[in-house]
Amino acid sequence: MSAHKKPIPGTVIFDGEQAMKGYALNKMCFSFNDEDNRKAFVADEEAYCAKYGLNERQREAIRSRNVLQLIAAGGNAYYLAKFAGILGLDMQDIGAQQTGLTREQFQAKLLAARG
Amino acid sequence: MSAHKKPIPGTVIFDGEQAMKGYALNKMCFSFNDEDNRKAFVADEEAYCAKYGLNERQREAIRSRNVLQLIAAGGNAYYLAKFAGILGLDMQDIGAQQTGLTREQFQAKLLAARG
Amino acid sequence: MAKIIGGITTSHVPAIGRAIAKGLQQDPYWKPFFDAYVPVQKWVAESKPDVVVVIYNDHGLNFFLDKMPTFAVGAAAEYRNADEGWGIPTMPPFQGDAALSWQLIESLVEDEFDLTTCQEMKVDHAFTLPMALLWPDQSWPVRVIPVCINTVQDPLPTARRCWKLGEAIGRAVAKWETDERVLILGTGGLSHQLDGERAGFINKDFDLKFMDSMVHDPQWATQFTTRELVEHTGTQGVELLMWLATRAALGAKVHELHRNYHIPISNTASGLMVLETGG
Amino acid sequence: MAKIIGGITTSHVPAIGRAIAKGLQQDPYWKPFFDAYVPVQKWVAESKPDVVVVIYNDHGLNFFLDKMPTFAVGAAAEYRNADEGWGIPTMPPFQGDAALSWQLIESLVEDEFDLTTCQEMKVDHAFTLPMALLWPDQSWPVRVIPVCINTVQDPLPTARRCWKLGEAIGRAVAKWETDERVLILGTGGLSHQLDGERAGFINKDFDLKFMDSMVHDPQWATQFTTRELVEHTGTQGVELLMWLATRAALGAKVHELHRNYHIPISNTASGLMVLETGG
Ligand SMILES: [Fe+3]
Ligand SMILES: [Fe+3]
Repeated sequence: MSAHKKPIPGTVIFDGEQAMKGYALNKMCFSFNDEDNRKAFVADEEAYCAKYGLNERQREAIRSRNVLQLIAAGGNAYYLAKFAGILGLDMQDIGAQQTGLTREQFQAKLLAARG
Repeated sequence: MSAHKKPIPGTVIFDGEQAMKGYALNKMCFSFNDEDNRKAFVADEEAYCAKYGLNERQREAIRSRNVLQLIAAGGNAYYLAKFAGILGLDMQDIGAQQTGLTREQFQAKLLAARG
Repeated sequence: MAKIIGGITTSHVPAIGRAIAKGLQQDPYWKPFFDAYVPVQKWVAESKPDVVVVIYNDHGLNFFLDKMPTFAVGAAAEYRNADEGWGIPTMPPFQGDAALSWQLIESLVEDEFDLTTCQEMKVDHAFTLPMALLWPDQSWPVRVIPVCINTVQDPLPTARRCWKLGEAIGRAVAKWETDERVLILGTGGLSHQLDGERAGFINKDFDLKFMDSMVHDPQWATQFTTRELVEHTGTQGVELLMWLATRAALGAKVHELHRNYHIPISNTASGLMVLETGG
Repeated sequence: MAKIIGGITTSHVPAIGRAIAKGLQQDPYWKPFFDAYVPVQKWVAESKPDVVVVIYNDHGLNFFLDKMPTFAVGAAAEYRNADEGWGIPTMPPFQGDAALSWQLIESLVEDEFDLTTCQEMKVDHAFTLPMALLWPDQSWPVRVIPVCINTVQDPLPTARRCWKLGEAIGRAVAKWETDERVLILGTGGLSHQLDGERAGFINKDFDLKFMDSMVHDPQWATQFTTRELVEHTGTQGVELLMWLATRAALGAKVHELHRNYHIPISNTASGLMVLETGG
């Protein structure tokens, strides 16, 4: 699969390989479309992760709220966004975390793209 | 849709028109894949039909176990087969009922196709 | 490179499952049907396929009308059979090969097939019964890739489109960088109609012509619209689309190893063919 | 015969929904964005479309990886928005036109598009926000047909395939035996990337080139693989596929009525174009 394709720096393509790896994690995040499920997660994170069969790497990435780790564990941006919703993070928070910038620095980076 | 196409005698093509008409009925029959749902239907047919929002024509066709009426009400052969399963009818029973033959006559008709 | 060793096309009516469950293989009604599979089981055992691409149609187990795909391809590690509502025992699970599934999917989407991909997928009698006819002990010695074609709801894919899908599956498998021996298993048909005043319709002439065409004129059936196919073969006879896709995957020439045609099994004209590639 | 009056392509990021909910249209951050829609609302009100074909991508509301379609078309009487998990208020339901949906589906399947048809379908922000940008009072005076393109999971349909889908939608609508005035609304893009160390990537040069190509060289973007599109525009910038399909539905020539390009809205280079057919 992706082995034959030129990598794009700083970018994980969500292909079959990632989709297989991240199935349980993404399925859990997909469940966060429902408020009851979000509440159940907040009430007992470990039990909720166990119910969806997350592996240890995925559970640790959830525990640490680390987006890059979540992606490395097979998480897909669209489903992970629902997890970010629970945490009250917006896309600038997420972007800052992944790029090692402060929120303000990340926003400045976006502005700079105006050229 | 089907208006433009030559009808095939004794045959209803399950197209968009039928699919729209029969959605509630087919959704109910699809639910019969689960044993709990089959039991719930058997326990209280009217309540179960109401839960799936069947219209009066569909409810009457269910009440009368009449396959041609079920098809006319938008039923699809594949989903209706699950209703037939509840009733303990096999495909020769269903075939006989629709063709106005006895089961034995219908079986003879099938055999006759050997030529 | 992976190699397609051949294709098997067979009927799949639920009554077969009931007969298997009751051990009716030697019953006079069933014997002519089950006997036809004995040489096929022998060929399969000798040809040792590693992977089976099963081209079948779901009958309302995995898909409903809320999301009804024209073509769906499985990409799971395992596929399970489940209760279909009429009391036939379920079969043991089937081992998938998700990595090969994804190779197939990548190739087909690149070839402009607009697949629905399924990382969870229940497989119904149209998948399980043909497998049990090839491996009666149900200890499947192969990995499987399900390819599901919509025959539930019009518009069905055209016969021409199913032919092209089969061709594209053939091309995709040929690109797999493995030594797998691949069997294509196409299930459904032949002529039958379960619903309507025309229930019990069977068309022997058309079926025999179609089986001949599988060997000698394989694109013959692509001349028909799916509505014409229903007219000629019945509302469920249109399941020959799976035979057509299977045949297309086998390449230009095939060698016919085995054939059976028997009326009736349940309400169906049952058909069986074994086609070796490159004949 | 139905007539496609034109196409509108627009970004659809969730932050727009939050801004609408909070009434931030005149806020300095949002004003340049929302102001750009005022002339578009005027054009839409004057052009009075009856039906909107909305070409968008679901972000994990209606579809999951168990059944992930490449192309899905709605065939429901009504489409509802729902909780997507981040607290943006849902919008009023949208009236469908199932009969026209089925006409579209019949034509596309005949043209060898392997659709997934959806008689129940939740529509997410990629559908609702562009509608709310065109009709801010959210009392939708149109019927809608959702066309959803997979941008969640590789392999995505190629740019070439999305172009062909758009062309086929154009042909299908032209065959409708009604007097409907049809608007094509394509949502997504332009360049942005939410995930990875490359988060925040924006490519103004490419975006501007792409917007020009929509008018003057509409198949320009079909030269790229979807992976190249990700490289040039970011993981979510690939949503320009919806723009491409929209453009293809409009026919050979278009007249550009309006354009806006603004960096940044949330993490996105937001784009907006109004193209009239036959320009
Ligand atoms: Fe069947
Ligand atoms: Fe988006």
